[in-house]
Amino acid sequence: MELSSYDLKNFFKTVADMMEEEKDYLCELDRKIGDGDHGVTMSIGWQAVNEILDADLKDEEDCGKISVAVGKTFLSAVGSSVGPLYATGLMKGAKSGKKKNVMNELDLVEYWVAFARGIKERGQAEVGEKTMVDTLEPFANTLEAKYEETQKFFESFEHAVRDAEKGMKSTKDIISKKGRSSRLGDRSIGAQDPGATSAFMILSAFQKFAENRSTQVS
Amino acid sequence: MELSSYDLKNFFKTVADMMEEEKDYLCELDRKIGDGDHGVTMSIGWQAVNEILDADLKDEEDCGKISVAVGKTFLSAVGSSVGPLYATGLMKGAKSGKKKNVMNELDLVEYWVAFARGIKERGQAEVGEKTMVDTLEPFANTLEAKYEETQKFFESFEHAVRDAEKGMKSTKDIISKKGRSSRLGDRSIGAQDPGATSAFMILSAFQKFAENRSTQVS
Amino acid sequence: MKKLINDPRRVVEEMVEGYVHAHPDYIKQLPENERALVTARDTKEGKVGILIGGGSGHEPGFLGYVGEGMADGVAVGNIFASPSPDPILEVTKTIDKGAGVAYLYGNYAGDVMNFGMAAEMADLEEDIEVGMALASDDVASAPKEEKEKRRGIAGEFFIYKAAGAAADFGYNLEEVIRVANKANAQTRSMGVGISPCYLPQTGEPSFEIGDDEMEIGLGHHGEPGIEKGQLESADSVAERLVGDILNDIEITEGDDVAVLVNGLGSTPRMDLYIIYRKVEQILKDRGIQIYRSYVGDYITSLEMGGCSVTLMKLDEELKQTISHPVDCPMFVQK
Amino acid sequence: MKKLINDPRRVVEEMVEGYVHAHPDYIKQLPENERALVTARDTKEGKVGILIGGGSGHEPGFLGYVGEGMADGVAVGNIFASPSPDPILEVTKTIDKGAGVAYLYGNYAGDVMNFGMAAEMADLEEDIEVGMALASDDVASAPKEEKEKRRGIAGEFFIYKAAGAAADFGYNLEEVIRVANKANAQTRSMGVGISPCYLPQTGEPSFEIGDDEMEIGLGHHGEPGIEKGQLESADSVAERLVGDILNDIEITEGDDVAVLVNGLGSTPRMDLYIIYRKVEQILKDRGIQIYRSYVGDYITSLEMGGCSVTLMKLDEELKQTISHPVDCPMFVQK
Ligand SMILES: Nc1ncnc2c1ncn2[C@@H]1O[C@H](COP(=O)(O)OP(=O)(O)O)[C@@H](O)[C@H]1O
Ligand SMILES: Nc1ncnc2c1ncn2[C@@H]1O[C@H](COP(=O)(O)OP(=O)(O)O)[C@@H](O)[C@H]1O
Ligand SMILES: [Mg+2]
Ligand SMILES: [Mg+2]
Ligand SMILES: [Mg+2]
Ligand SMILES: [Mg+2]
Repeated sequence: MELSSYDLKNFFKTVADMMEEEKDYLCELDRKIGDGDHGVTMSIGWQAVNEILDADLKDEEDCGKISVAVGKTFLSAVGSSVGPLYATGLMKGAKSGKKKNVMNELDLVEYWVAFARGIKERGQAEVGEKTMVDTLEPFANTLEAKYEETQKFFESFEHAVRDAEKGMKSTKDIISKKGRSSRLGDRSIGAQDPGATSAFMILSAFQKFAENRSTQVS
Repeated sequence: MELSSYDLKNFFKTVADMMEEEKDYLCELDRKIGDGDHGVTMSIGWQAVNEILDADLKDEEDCGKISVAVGKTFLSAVGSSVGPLYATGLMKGAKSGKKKNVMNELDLVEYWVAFARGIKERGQAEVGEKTMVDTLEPFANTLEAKYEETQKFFESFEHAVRDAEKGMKSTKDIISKKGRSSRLGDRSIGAQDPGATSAFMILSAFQKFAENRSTQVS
Repeated sequence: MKKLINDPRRVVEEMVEGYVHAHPDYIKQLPENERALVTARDTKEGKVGILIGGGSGHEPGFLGYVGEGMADGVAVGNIFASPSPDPILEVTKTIDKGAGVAYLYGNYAGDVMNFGMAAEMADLEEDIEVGMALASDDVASAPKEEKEKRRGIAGEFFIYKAAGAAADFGYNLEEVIRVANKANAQTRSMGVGISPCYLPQTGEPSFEIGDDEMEIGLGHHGEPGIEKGQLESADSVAERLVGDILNDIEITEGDDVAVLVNGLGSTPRMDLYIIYRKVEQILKDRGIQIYRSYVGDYITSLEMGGCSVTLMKLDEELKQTISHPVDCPMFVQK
Repeated sequence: MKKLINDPRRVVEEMVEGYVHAHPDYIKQLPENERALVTARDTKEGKVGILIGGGSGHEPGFLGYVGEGMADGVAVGNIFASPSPDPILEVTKTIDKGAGVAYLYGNYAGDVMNFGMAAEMADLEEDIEVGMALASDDVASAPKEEKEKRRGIAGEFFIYKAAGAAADFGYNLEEVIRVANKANAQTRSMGVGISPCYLPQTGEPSFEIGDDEMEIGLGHHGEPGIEKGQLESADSVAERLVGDILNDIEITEGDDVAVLVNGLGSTPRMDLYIIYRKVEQILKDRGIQIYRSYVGDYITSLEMGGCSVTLMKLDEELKQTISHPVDCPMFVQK
């Protein structure tokens, strides 16, 4: 499995489309424990990304540069909590795509592990604090370990996304310790964290995108 | 039929009680074409009157002084449009009760005619402009004429109140020319004027009060 | 209806009490009448006294505008009801510094009668000269030919500003009234309501309105307007309001205006500035110059939703009054 | 949801456009970034620059507080979302007069990350010294022992006021940050919500609340509070809010405080002054002296209903900062 710069841009466009569809749901999650804007923020950010993909990045073929530009664009457009978080992820990931028109499976594993770890570092959150890190950390750990063990990209990614999903769902039952919802105490129990949800959506969208990509190719 | 200063105070107390009961209805009328406060204003004013009847006026026996004090109290408590209007009515009426512990039928006719005419003069409104004058002017004209003709107090008052009611109801079908509702143009049609209504209530309350009074006595 | 109040019958008393305690170096209550408030600062002998007033529920109007550069005293009425002559007379007696007192108030039947009675009493009982100027800026409330029948809404703010400055300039009573009347003659407002207010004592909405409707030209006591329409975009609303004003008064290229975009109580500043944005565009397109703008809650109707736009056409004298500094508890201008 | 807006996605742009056009002698937009606004007045060389910012929807917070005596510039975020580092950095570059820039903002995850990134960039790329002071005044948002975890609400106003004055006094960056941190350490707020606000883009209420309920301790973005309760009288609400504050910080007989009763957007001034009345009574009963009071909409949440009470315990230095004059488009103090 390989991913060209063209594919990468298409993947980001898929995310932009998906966020338009999911924005109401993400806002609804955020209303329960936050300020109700997570879907709006994701939509604003990914629409800005969508525009730059068609404009400045139209002829860009460096996967690293693309990911950096996507991150910066997202950040500029939204600020918010998720601006720095996702932007850091995208910019850290970019390293494994630097000066590459095509990313191979190892590059992609490195990309997503760096993405997840970059976010964690930026937000300084630990697993169990009811944030997107609950999705991202198990995802990165599984992806890294499985791929090292099996060298099978799709299988590893599938496992990792499954653990991401578990992590996302676990946020329902825990008390928030970070971000807006951390002031809620017990009242945050029962609500799934919006950021953990959008992070899962992105990862699972990549899984589907990559699978599709490889079926088309083969 | 005679009315003592004690009766006069009791009558004012009857009005105060009545306004508490009718206040929601009067507000509802005023919401349609005005600012929705007529019942509140009447209630505030008559409650203030109620208090002064039990306090400063407790031992007052001069019907004129009582009516002046009631008017001034009402005015001080409410301001508004109806403060000057009803206060002027009560103060003009007071003349026929001046230095009297008891008012006879002629005094009472004069009282109510002066009440109605005083209000008209203060507000500078004509019949047909959708104000309390639509109630008060036909009332005063009939009371004066009938009493002069028949010298029968109750019959005259009854006739006058009947014409007051007609006047009040006529405000439904006309365009307002005075007060807040005058800005409504055609949209004021169909709504009965709140001031015309409260004025009718006062007059008709007096009719009932006087009739009761005379049955008790006889 | 949801409010942060205690006894609905005591809201005005408690508000006034809170107000005078919050700003003791600005305002004080007269011992003779708790609805009579005057500035706590010294006012010059020989300055014309400026007296404003009206019903409560319009805060910052009217009690918020007592202070240097605007009014010397205010008579406070019940909610949406003119004050009675008593507090007006008490304020008059206190703020008269030998040059007479100017009464500034909106053109409402109740205010006309109560201020009128107070003026008679001031003349007869106290021998104080009183001048009166009524605000009648609401374009929606009567046809052009009958401007004197119109009611006063947010434009009252400009009239206080103009007359307050004139008094500070040392004008005599006649001149202060002339300036106030000129300000009124040059001022037009047009409002729109999108949600009602609630009288504390009835708990009922002041008017009925559908989820997608707006009431054009409504009064600032919730009196019905001239027309119910589909709720439109801020730009369309601004066009409608400014359009009605410019149809009513000739303001053309090169003219100077002061602009007030006034919130009725629950309209966010965000929305008011979005309205302002379009107002400015319209005026700019016509070559009309904006001398100074005010955007915010200046004269409200409790928690009513909506706004009004006011334009005052300025000559040199009115420009001076607009630029004059003010120091009131609810409005300060340097 | 009913609003006077155009395209919900463009409310911030249009508000900012309206705002800078309304007050051209106060504020200007930087050509590099439309979300970067700075004072239109000259600022002294060598004065510490004061930079504030945060999400939109809190007007007059934050853009309303740019002007003499308060902030030199503001970075404007999306609704209820921290600004990104770009406008923060642009403002920093413009307002640095060689003495560094103080960033003042509320303690929210998003603001901490974005302002933090901007500060790094200012240091690395521009060699501008940046100091930071976070507002964490909301008693409801974390236990006493974890004050540093608390979020900033209306008390931010006092922190801007204190730091803005300190910068004017000629303090250096370290001293300005010290004063801002002291102001924050001495400030406590407690809020109550009675009706939600609506994000323009979703049209949904920010929280659910029954007709007879209030949300105690809610955040000023509609984040749930610590407790839902029966809606009570203004006096009880004031007692609860002040009680929680006085349980959290020792303010006793003879102490001086500044008081802010802040409306969240749709609460009439009438109600705020009724709340103030009780706040003043409680403080007076305890012998606490009120140095100055502010009552009105200072930091809002769009059209949310409710209010907060803030107390800042004053020493001589903070008193001086409170008394310092201010001239901003949405707040003027003489
Ligand atoms: N310090 C943090 N580390 C990791 N994730 C965080 C942190 N703070 C917040 N988040 C994530 O951000 C999400 C909220 O995003 P969003 O609603 O867009 O921002 P905001 O809270 O500024 O409104 C939360 O659900 C959480 O997953
Ligand atoms: N000039 C006037 N002459 C006679 N009656 C008037 C006049 N102006 C108003 N009214 C009466 O006052 C009534 C309204 O009273 P109210 O609601 O208490 O006062 P406001 O209009 O000041 O709120 C109207 O229904 C009308 O009957
Ligand atoms: Mg959020
Ligand atoms: Mg009325
Ligand atoms: Mg009224
Ligand atoms: Mg947010």
